[in-house]
Amino acid sequence: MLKQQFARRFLSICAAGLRTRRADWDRTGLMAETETKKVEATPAVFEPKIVAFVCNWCTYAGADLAGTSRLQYAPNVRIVKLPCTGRIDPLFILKAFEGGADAVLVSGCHPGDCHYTSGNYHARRRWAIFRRLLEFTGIDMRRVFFSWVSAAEGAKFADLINRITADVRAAGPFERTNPARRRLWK
Amino acid sequence: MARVGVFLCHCGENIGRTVDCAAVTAAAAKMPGVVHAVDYKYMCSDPGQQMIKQAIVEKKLTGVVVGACSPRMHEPTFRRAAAEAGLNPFLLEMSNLREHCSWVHEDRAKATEKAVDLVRVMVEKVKHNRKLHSIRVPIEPTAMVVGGGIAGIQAALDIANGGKKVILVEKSPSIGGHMARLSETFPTLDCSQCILTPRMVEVASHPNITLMAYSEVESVEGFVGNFDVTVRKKARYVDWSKCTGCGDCWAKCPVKKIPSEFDAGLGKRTAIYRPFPQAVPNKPVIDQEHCIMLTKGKCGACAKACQRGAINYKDQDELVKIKVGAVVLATGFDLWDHSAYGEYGGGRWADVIDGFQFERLASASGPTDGEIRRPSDGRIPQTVVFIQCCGSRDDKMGKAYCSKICCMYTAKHAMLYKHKVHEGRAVIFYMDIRAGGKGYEEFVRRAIEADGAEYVRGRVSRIYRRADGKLIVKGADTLAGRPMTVEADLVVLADAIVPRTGSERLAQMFGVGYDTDGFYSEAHPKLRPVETSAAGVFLAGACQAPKDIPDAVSQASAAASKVLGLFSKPELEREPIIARVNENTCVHCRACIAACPYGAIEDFEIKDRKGNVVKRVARVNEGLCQGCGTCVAICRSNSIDLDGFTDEQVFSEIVTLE
Amino acid sequence: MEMIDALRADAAKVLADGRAKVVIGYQARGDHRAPLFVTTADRAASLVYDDACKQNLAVYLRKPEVKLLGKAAVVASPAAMRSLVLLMSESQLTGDDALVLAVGVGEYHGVLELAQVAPLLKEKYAALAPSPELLREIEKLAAKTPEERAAFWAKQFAKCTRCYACRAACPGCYCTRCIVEKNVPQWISTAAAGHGNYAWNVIRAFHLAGRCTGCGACEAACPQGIPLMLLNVLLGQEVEKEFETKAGYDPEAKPVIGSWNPEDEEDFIK
Amino acid sequence: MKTIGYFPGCSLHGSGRELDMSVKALARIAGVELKEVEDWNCCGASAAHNLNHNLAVALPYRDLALAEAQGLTEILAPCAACFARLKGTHVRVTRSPELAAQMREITGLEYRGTLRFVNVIEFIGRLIEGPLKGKLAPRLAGLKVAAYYGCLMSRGEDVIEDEDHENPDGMTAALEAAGAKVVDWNFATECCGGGFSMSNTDAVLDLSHELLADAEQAGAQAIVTGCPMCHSNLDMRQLTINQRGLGSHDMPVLYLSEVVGLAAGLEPKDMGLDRHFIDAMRVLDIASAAQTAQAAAAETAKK
Repeated sequence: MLKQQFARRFLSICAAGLRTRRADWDRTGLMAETETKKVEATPAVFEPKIVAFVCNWCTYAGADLAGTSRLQYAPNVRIVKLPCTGRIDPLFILKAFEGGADAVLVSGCHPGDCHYTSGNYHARRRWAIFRRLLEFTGIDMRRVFFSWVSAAEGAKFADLINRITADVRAAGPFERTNPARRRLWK
Repeated sequence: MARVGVFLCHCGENIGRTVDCAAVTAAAAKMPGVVHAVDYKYMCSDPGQQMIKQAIVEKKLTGVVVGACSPRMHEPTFRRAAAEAGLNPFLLEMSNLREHCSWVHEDRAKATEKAVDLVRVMVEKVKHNRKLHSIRVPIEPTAMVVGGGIAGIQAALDIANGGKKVILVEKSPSIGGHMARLSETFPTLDCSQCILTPRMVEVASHPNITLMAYSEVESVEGFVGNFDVTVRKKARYVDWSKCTGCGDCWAKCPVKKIPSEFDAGLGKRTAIYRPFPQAVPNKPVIDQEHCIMLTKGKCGACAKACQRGAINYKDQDELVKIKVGAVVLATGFDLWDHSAYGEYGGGRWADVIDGFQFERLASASGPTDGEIRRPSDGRIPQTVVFIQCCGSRDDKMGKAYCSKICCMYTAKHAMLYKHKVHEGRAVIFYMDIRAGGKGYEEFVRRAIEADGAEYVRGRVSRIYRRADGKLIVKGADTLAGRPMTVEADLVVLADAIVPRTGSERLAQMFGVGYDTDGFYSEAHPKLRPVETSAAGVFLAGACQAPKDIPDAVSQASAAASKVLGLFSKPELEREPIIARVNENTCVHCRACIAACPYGAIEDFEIKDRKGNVVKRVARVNEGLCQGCGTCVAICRSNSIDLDGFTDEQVFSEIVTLE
Repeated sequence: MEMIDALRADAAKVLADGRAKVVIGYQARGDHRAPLFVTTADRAASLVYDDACKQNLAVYLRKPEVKLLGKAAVVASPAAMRSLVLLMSESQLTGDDALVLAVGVGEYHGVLELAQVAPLLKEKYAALAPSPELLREIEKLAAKTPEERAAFWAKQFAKCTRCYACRAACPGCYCTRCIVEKNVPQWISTAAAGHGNYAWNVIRAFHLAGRCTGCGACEAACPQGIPLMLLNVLLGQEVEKEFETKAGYDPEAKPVIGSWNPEDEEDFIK
Repeated sequence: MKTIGYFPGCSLHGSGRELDMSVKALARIAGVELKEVEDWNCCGASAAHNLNHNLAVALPYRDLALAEAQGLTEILAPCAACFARLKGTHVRVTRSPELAAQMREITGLEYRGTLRFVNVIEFIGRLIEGPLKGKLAPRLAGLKVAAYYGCLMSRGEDVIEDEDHENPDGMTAALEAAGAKVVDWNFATECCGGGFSMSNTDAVLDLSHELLADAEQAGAQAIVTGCPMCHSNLDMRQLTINQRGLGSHDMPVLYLSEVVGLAAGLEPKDMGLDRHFIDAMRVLDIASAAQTAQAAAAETAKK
């Protein structure tokens, strides 16, 4: 039974292989196609408010490059510039959420590129832990973004902002479900 | 009360086209604390700067926000203007309305709205800015050069000729480095020792240079302008102040069969030795590993021979602490050990040699007096195969990089061989010929055309040693597309250039970065090629990357000019963006000390008047702190803050964005 | 000899020998166990030790008023001993600052110098782990949606009166000026409600990430019954998994937040 | 190691029968049960990998899946080519989930990647460290042998692990335990021409000739190999090489398992030693002659 099945498949593969001459895995059509998931933007007028904490040397400069390259991106992000991702205290994120940010972005130099040699490594470890804590206490991880953007990645910065803005717009206002949100005095 | 002035720039049309500058100005004027808001076509122009200066004086501004281009562009310009008007430059901030707004958004309403936000945030920040003053650090105008090869020699001479004191530290008994071992140099074929030894003598006799041969850096403390370097002067067992370098001692030494490092193991030396006849200093040391007196307590032949009584078997290492203001690292390179190449014999065959061994064979002062004789039986080889890229450009061997100098020295080797053995064959297996440099391509062409070197493009897959002693070299000629076998008498491998052993430890001591191959990292690959991430530490020569002599010398001179530039003022001025500890609330958990990438945070003991320790805290060393702020975010009690990016400033920015 | 007798004998002995000026242990107050500061050998008989002893007495070694009494010998469970090692790694305790009356699991290890604590822990108590119920609880909560978790914690944190008993009970919370008391700028609202409670409880847990030794004293101290150990253990597990380290075993350990490894997790950074 | 899966492949039923016989004989006296993988098929080494890559993976994948389903954990594949195909396939499918999925689909079988693979060198190494320890006599003392690994026993960094690919020495311990002296020669990892055995015989003759010549020059009296392709090339082609006038070779070529079998006291005929093209039975005679000569020399020296 197995052998029959095997033989059948074997023949079809042989045929496929011969058709494409040098068996090219992708073209035999046997590889599972990865489907790209499309995020549909809601037509609502909701404009998300996104606070970005970026380092001076890579991501801020990357954003400058997006500017000098005239790359267009969504106007929803407000940048807070720090010298290094190492300077970004978890309190900053809490404060931004407390103030009603719909999402927060933290971005700095790629590993190995830190202007201060290792500030971003410190930051990476800090966020690895802190994001678990945020997640566990009810902050939706679709509201917190981390990215490495170098001074040369103007296009990546523009794409990142567009992607985040679209994602957050799709997710809707954070107001209702944000556990860190200040509510008493507003 | 804060009195903030807001100055908005149209940048011609660049900002004005998408941002309604008048509207932003109107909004800014209403922001709390803003007493003055104007817009202008070109704020960075002379009249624009005049507007700012005038307003600072007339409106008694306590803070300024300029909404214009990126601060990376014009922050220094505007801060200088503010300073000229008497306002502390750190009380000026910029909103990036061009790169971060007008150039990247099309919707005028939304861009204007964002621009207002960007200005508002900076207005709130600047209200919390404090006056900062550049940090001044005194400079000790003495330089240390580590490594006495050609790069170190050049750097030391340039600094010394510039009128500053230099300490030259060399770990072997003589300066001269690898260059002293070379026979001739490409592309001119002038004799290496003839051009080098006068420089070595100059070092020895220069009034501004203190030569510390047979010494190594032991530890480093301090920072730019104020390094405290501890140098280990290794025991020489010879009192150099008495020694005349006459040579009676080594003539009498009974241990004569030690492979000479200088001759790449092809020659022999005694246990009391100077590395080579032109050594500087021209004085011997005793190799304690091989000396019978030092290992077994019997002999004393050299002491008996020495008429000056300079031999001292009880000599010991000595640690010397030296204060220097700048350091040039010129530790050079080693050749990679090709025994990892099993297919080339794995280091088993005497007649498969490296480039330095060939240099010594070709050198008039070498073990064969300049005759090319192969190590195994001393015969003159009739066919020599040279294999380039041995280790280099070979990821499997962990060295992806090009060693840069091998193409040239292999061409030189082939040429030297053909000059000495006219009938002989020189076959060179290469991957590419990289002869970029003045006169280099011509040199290679000469080797091929005038001297008949046979260049074969391809790799060697295997070397056998036949019973008759021939080395059978099997390779591929990829241009002809066929396998190729050469029966050779001698094979010379162009081994990869690797950093000196121990260079990583030295880098760690000085806080200098190094790449995965161990080469020292420059501060910027293009614009700061001789600086390092450690302020006041500069690079020269092959410790940074493989380099030939002209490149090493150029970089050494560049490093020297950096040192002289640093020493041109008695004090160093630094941007005051540094961390500060609140010693009242610090509990000395030491997390910041562990985290600081620069080792800039130190333990500090607060004492009462009687000298009793009341409290231990962390303290920032202003000379070392680079202002990243990593410590600030790590401090649980927020007992550290970063000037220029204080908690208050960042807090006000975030809160303003609500 | 019963364990408690040995403990009392040792307590009396260190006081009589003058090796310690005060023994910090537990006394019985009905069903409740309270700390007891014994300064004379004859009172050592009042010491008790049993499962009801929830407080982590290591916390007292950092209190100025206790320091005034002179060198202390502290009764410590394995978790409390881990706290001692943590304090050593953070330069809050040094070699001869205290003695330890080491109470293990089902056995008593006698009087130890501080330097002997870490070797004992590594040998006998390396596998100390949170209770399976707690881990199941965390797993259950983690499986919920963010909204459900937010609602769960909103309910819990709403109870917080900001008495800071959790902080006072924790040996790791030794800052003399806690971040919550910093008011320029005021990062965390001190009002016992809403966002302030969220920020306080989150930051308290974060400040103990890689440092919590799992003693549970904070949760035991909370008059409102907020399940603080869910947060502490979550982060402890995370740190152990990602950075392969557990708090309170190595007196030379580098701070988890304050050190790094080039191979650290970063798949969340795009 | 009480039981181990056994994958004979086509060679061991054909030209490499001596390998099969000697390995089985050794296993028998060592008390190791060889459990042949049931319903095995071609490992894909023959022509498959030149014809179709999918097929060349699918064939051994089926063998792996079957062996795993039969509860085996380790597979001894004495044939070097089978070993390389099986282990190579294991490495590829465990590294690439896409390939694994594809193979699952093609064969309809699941391979979870739990198998470990043993070639003849490792197998014998384990025997002499384990059940045969102290049971080998240096019966071949005085015999000089060239240890020949060829490509399949030395190369492929994921297939041949724990071995210096350029200068392998995995056979040395076993050969020395049998008393043989391993000569230092150049061609231990060179190609015998195996892949072209049928299609380009001339190339095989040249390559094998060079190899034999170097072994002779190094003083070897026999060549020892673990690979049935190498064996058949070297053993079978010597006469043709001589006929073509390339040389006059007369070099016995033995399997490692045969050498160790001799040392363990097995009957030469039980291992097929009499089936070789070049008389291999003589190695014992060469050894005993050398031993006698040495004893005589020692005697003279004493006097």
